[in-house]
Amino acid sequence: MNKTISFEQQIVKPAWCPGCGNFLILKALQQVFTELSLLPQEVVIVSGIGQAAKTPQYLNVNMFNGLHGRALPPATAIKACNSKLTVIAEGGDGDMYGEGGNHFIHTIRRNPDVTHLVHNNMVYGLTKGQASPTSDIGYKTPVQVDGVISDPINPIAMAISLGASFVARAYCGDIEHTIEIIKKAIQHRGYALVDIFQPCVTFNKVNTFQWFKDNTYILQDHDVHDINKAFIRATERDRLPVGIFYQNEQKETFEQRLKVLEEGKGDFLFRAMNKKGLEELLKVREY
Amino acid sequence: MNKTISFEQQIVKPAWCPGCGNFLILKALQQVFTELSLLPQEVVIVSGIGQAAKTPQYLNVNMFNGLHGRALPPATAIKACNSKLTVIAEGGDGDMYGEGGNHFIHTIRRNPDVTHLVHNNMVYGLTKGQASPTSDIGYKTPVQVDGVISDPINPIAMAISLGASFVARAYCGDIEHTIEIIKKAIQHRGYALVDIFQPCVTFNKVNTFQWFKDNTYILQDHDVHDINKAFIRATERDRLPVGIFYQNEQKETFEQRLKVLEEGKGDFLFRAMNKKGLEELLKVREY
Amino acid sequence: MKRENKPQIPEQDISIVLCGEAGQGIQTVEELLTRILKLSGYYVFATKEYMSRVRGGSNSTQIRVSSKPIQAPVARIDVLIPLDREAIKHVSYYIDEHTIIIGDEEKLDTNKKVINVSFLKMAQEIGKAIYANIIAVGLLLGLLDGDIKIGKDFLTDYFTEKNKKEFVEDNIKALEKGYQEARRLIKENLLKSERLPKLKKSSKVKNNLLFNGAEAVGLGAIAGGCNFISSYPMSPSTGVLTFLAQHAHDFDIIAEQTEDEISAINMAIGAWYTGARAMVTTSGGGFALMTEGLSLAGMIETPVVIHLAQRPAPSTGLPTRTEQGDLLFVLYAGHGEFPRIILAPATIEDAYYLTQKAFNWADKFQIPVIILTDQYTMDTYYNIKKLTIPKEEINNFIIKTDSDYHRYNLKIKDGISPRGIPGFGEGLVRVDSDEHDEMGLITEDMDIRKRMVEKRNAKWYPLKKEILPPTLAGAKDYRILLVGWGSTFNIIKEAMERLDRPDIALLHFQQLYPISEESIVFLDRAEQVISIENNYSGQFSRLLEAETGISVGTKILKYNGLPFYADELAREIDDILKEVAQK
Amino acid sequence: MKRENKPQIPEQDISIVLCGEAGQGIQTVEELLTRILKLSGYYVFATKEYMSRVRGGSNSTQIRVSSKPIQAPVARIDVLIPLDREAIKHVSYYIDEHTIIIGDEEKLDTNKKVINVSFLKMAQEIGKAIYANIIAVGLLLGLLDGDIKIGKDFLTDYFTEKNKKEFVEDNIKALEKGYQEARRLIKENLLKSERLPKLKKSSKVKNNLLFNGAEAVGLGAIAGGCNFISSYPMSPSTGVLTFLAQHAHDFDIIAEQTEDEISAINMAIGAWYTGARAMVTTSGGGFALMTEGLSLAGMIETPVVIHLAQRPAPSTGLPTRTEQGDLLFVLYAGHGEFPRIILAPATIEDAYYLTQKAFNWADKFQIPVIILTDQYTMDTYYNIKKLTIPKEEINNFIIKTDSDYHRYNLKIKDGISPRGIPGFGEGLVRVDSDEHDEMGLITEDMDIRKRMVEKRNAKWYPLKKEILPPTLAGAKDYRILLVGWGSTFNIIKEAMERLDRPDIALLHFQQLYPISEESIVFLDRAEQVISIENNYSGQFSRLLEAETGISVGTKILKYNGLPFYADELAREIDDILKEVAQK
Ligand SMILES: Cc1ncc(C[n+]2csc(CCOP(=O)(O)OP(=O)(O)O)c2C)c(N)n1
Ligand SMILES: Cc1ncc(C[n+]2csc(CCOP(=O)(O)OP(=O)(O)O)c2C)c(N)n1
Ligand code: SF4
Ligand code: SF4
Ligand SMILES: [Mg+2]
Ligand SMILES: [Mg+2]
Repeated sequence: MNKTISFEQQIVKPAWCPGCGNFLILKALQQVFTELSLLPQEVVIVSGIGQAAKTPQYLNVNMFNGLHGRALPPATAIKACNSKLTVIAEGGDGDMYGEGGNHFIHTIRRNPDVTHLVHNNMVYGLTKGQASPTSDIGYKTPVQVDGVISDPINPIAMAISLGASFVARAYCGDIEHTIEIIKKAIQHRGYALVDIFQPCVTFNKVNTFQWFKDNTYILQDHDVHDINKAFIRATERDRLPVGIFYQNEQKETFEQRLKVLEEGKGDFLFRAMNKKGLEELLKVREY
Repeated sequence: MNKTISFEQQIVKPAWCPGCGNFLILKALQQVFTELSLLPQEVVIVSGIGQAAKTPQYLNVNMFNGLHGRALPPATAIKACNSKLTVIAEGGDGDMYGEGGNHFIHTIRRNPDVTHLVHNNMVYGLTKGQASPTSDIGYKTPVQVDGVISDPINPIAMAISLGASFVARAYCGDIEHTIEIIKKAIQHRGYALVDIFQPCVTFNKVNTFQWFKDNTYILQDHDVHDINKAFIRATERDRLPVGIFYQNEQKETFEQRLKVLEEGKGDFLFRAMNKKGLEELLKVREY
Repeated sequence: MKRENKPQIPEQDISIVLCGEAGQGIQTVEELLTRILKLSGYYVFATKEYMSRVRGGSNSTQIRVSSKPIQAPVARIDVLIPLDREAIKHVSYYIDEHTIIIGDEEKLDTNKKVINVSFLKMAQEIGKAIYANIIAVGLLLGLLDGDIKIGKDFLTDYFTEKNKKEFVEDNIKALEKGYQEARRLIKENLLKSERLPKLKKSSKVKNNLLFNGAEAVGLGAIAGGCNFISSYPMSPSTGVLTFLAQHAHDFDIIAEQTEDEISAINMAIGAWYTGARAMVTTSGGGFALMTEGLSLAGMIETPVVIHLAQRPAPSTGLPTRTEQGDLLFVLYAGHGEFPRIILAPATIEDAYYLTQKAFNWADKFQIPVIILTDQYTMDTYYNIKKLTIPKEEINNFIIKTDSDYHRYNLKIKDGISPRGIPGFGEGLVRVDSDEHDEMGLITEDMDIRKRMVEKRNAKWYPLKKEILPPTLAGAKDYRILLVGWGSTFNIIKEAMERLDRPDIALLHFQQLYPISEESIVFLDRAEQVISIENNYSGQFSRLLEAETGISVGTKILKYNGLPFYADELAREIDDILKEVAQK
Repeated sequence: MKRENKPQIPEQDISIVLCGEAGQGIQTVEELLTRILKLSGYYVFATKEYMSRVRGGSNSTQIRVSSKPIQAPVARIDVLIPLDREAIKHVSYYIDEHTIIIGDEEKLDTNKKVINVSFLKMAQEIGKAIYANIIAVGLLLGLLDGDIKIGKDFLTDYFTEKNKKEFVEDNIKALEKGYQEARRLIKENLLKSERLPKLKKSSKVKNNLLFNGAEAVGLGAIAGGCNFISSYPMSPSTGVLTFLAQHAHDFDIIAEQTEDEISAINMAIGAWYTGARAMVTTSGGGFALMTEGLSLAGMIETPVVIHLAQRPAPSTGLPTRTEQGDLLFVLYAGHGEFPRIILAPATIEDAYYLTQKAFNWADKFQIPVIILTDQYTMDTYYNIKKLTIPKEEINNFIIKTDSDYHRYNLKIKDGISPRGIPGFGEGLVRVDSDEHDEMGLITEDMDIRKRMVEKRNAKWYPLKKEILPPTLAGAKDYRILLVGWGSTFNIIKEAMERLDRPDIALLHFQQLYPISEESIVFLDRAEQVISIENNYSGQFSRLLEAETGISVGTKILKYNGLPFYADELAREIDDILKEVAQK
């Protein structure tokens, strides 16, 4: 292990509110990277915009801090172009399930070897407290004055319904468990969703640390390879299971399925231009 | 019944290929409208762009033929503003599950009283034969030269995972059954998905009329109110069930949940401006 | 911009700056103080700058108090209340030898002279640390000779509804305590400064209104008959969504937060299709996602109102800062060619009236109307006079259709075919994003295509007849003409007044497109044109040059994310004029 | 445009039009005929217009055959092959007394004179109805004195791989039969016309290349080192995606069809971030959805290449038609201010070379480069000479980073900080859509903000040094200057040549932004400037006027969805010149 490598970016301090759950996720990530003996230069975190999406700013790794809702497409492309990189897409519930909902669906379909970390605080933090796609019915905010009237999305059930190859939920208050889950997600070869419950201490006065503690439990005695059972567990609402719901280690990744990347031809990015081929292609057009 | 009302638009002829499954859906819709005794002026079909999305052009009803992938948001708004209208959103599999995937998720969350008809031909028809989000792995096209490498979306399972209040599949080759399902979908109060298998005789040489005949069967002995069972049925892949997978008649609609529309205040569109209220609102700003 | 501190003319107002972390309650101090001061008979102005974070960081509010109308920020602090250790550093650029700093000496880390007031200790004496802010309000009230009685009444009203009696009483005590502390400082002669003018109160001011640009746009929307808003939160535009959501019940407004901006604009267009009056509010990045929808509105000739509050870009940029960088984008946004109107409120009053007008014009011409504001507008307020409520009922220009209704009737000369809505009348209302015939059905007839292009663009003519002329302020007989647009009006105006020259005027644009033809006459009369914009490339100058053929000599551009400051701008203009004079 | 049929000069080519339903095989006839004719020693030109449908409707292809280079469509038909009942009606505008119509008399419903050839019956005699198309190829080959031997060889090659021997032989028979039929018609003197010049063959032509604009852009991308394309299908731009997908294996290209255009542009930017060379291909509506991503590229200074094939808008418009209506949108698209380059290929060769250049410039300047084509370009081809393969290896300007790598190094004067990629070297590569410091981390420091704005925009200077000058064709000593851009080059050029005047020239732009300063010199020398654009509002003229300050006198605009026709355009220019002369 490269115990000496620090993943902490020590130049600027996190701009989060004191006590925010994001600090725990940040810490968990540093731990995960160290435990997995990753090199900072070989990790890329792609993020959107939001409080959660600031996380890579505070880590000593490569960062692609792109557009709100749009972390997954660049993450997919980055992994496809350079499969030696460990690629993580990270952002908030609004980012990933609201603005970015379409990429969520289609990235699952592609199954790139990308770890998808969603800080689910059930609220829009950075824009100051509007409802998010995971806010519960009745949740009041300055915009949802009568309380939320749309059903919350269940990202776990949805990912399972799309056949995602790794679907998990964590609660950052249990940092050890969170570390374990994220580690497994990164180790999983293929798309891996970790929906991380993250209390927003400023805006979400309902889903607090205490609430998550009371309303979550660790999934046990569960067959992660049975998709139907996974779905049933995912729809539990009384208390919310955290852990791995579903995993399919057999599913080929996007990179594996991309014939162009096939082994033997060498590093994709450093392949020389096929001038001969181009010449032939032009030649053909004489006929 | 207004048997005399014709829902056929008789000025321009459908621009579809002879033998296309869309003709059957068009016919089914005319029949449904007649059977439900609807008035042309009170039906609005909102569509995107694509072969499927041309359907409202050939019907004698109001039409909002908007953007590719974007039928659901205007449909939601139209129903909210004028709940006397029967509102249908219609388009293809690319339209609704590709470009429009995000609205698919969030419209289900809202549950407006809108019927959502998706002509699922597992291909992009209008743009000449590229893969769609429902094309099977291995399906070859001029763009997917090595065959499709992304898993097809299962819209039924996905809608169920999001708690859609009515989820059904039909096969237009069985026009009577299709009529029955669409009728029930329109009658359902709330969001109703009907994913309609529609052979594209020009570009999809795999999923033909015969293929659908061989690979579908009518769902029977199924409890439409059990969401977990519905999910399990939805994941069947050997032969694909057609029929209603899931229905929840209890779920309140977007319009019902919108406090502003509350009864007693009269027709939303014709409410007079609250000038007194505005005056007061300005007055308050003196303090 | 460069730094120089000699005021050209003696200042006639007091500039107070509060600075501290997000979450320390600066907003409350600002709100209470400005309102009580106004009710006391002063003209007030307030604006703020803040970081894109919820807690911590350094944020500041500038409040100017005067006996005369005052509507712009300055790069000068007369009284500074630093609330945390970072505060003095954060605003140090604006501090000079005349700045009076009042604060908890212990908690500040500075070599500057600080008049020590132990807000926290005093608050704890009353009961709780949170009263410190109210003590600050009291102190400033005392310092400015505000009306303590009005202050107490206001506080009572302000807190009573949601709080216990005891809490209200403690707050009153805190106010009183701060007020007394100010008296003490004055008595002990600790507050003397060359730059604290004596202010006069006026009873005229009492009924003035006080609200910021976000509220003004919201109120204007209500006055314009808005009954539908679909939007996705995005700083600095979210205030308008929040405002309308808050008043949804009273004004029958459907306020929907959408999954993304694409949904927002498409919903709004759908709502207009039924006859509702819908708007979206967004910022540059969100607008980018709406451009396809904008083009849809252009094609199907459905009205739509878009409020775009600009912030520094490209991309995410500086989410909570100000800029005027999206003008040319907005002007040409959307593929294809179709008419649009772009309005940029110059004042709070404008934000109200122009938003109202936006709805009426959108409906009248069946086109998109864009209201271009910015963070500065959203977060700024000052005394304004009474606003009028629309007298007539909304005219939505909607007809009851008959059975052979043709949505895109080509016989109408000005391109504006009567608009029907579904379910109202016997006709069918077909709208189509494809090129369409008069009925709204898809067509590939090249002749119809040509006529439809001409029909859509024919609307330019009637709408050009109603263009708002630019506002001319200053000398009628000018030699030097300043040119500005949108939110900079009051700032440029004050800067100009500070120069106190008989040969200078300001030509300010509230309608950016189409541009009034009168502009040429105004520009032609000037010997020197200086344009002033909050962006890098002088977008409006470029537009103006293109439209009028008259070249803008000098540009003063600011693009660091902050608004112009009247005093600093005055110096900058002065420098330019001096340079020219020397040549 | 108005109709007049007197040709100014005797025509030197033969214009053949095939018209019928989608699915009838017009494409095959076009492809085979043009290639065989070229191999026979002719210059050919082909373009098509078609409806947005898969079967049915009325589509047509125009093929011009000549002894001299020919590269533009005309509004004239010398030989018409109507394949269905609608065909004659569909192209009737272009038919005149000299048009020879050859077809199955029975199946046509017209009062025009038709030379009866029973394609279907003849085909059935051979074996199958589908041979009718090949009979038509044979007929036209015979009519034009094409080389039947070459035709047979070509057909053999063409069909052999995928078909049975018998089928190939039947096709050869059909070709022969058509050819003989033509001989018969000629012999029987049925084909006499005032307007069928005798064409000469040339062996020089044999090695010319024949491919359309879509292929040219695709080939150019390969030559530019493109190894990643992410796009969403959209007419008329899909051809480029298809082309690159087809050749993905040979050229190591990842070709991904995305869920939407937003994903497409964000993937492409992600790919560039790793060091790949990515592009997207789209049309106006898809580009609208990409504008937020465009602004992202501007902010993070990641190169990106965007191909936009224009079609008539607004909104869905006419998906399979042509227009030049998105120029100003593209120029200002994206919120905020950042540099970009806009290229518009004037010829097939240009489409190849400029696409290649787009990749190199994008990488060199770390900016978005947009290639603006249109449906006409995509679907048009004509003989072109050999193209060169890039000699040097791709220079991607990527550095190996060291441990204190700063992505946005401000010390670099021209704004172009060396670009590192993740995993290559010791450094970390941080890119940020927020305003950022040199390391790429979020900042709200106003001074850094200002410097970063200046850094990004500083790139305008180096890239302006490389601007492509416009092309001047025609008289050096012109009095009248035609101005065009992009796809209209050859059309305007032929129109100009038809006028046969010593005082006229064409100034044509392939780089639309930034515009070469030389333009001013060219424009200044003209007495009269006539601009010609395929849009309603004269977008390029407006840009040119704004940039040069020189006003464009007259505009010839076409916006019915069709390209200009050289002969028609010549008449129109002539009319304008006559009008001026009369005044
Ligand atoms: C296109 C676009 N729309 C809106 C925004 C404004 N915005 C920034 S973050 C955010 C939502 C934040 O919520 P979430 O993703 O849940 O992250 P959190 O702050 O809660 O961690 C929004 C709406 C944006 N940056 N870009
Ligand atoms: C923003 C945008 N992108 C792309 C297109 C081009 N386009 C039109 S229809 C279509 C897909 C059609 O497929 P589908 O929705 O499955 O309908 P089908 O034709 O198969 O019925 C596409 C990509 C468009 N009109 N708008
Ligand atoms: S607003 Fe909420 S999510 Fe954001 S930093 Fe504060 S506590 Fe965390
Ligand atoms: S292409 Fe396919 S979907 Fe489209 S009309 Fe033809 S058969 Fe139907
Ligand atoms: Mg959140
Ligand atoms: Mg389809």
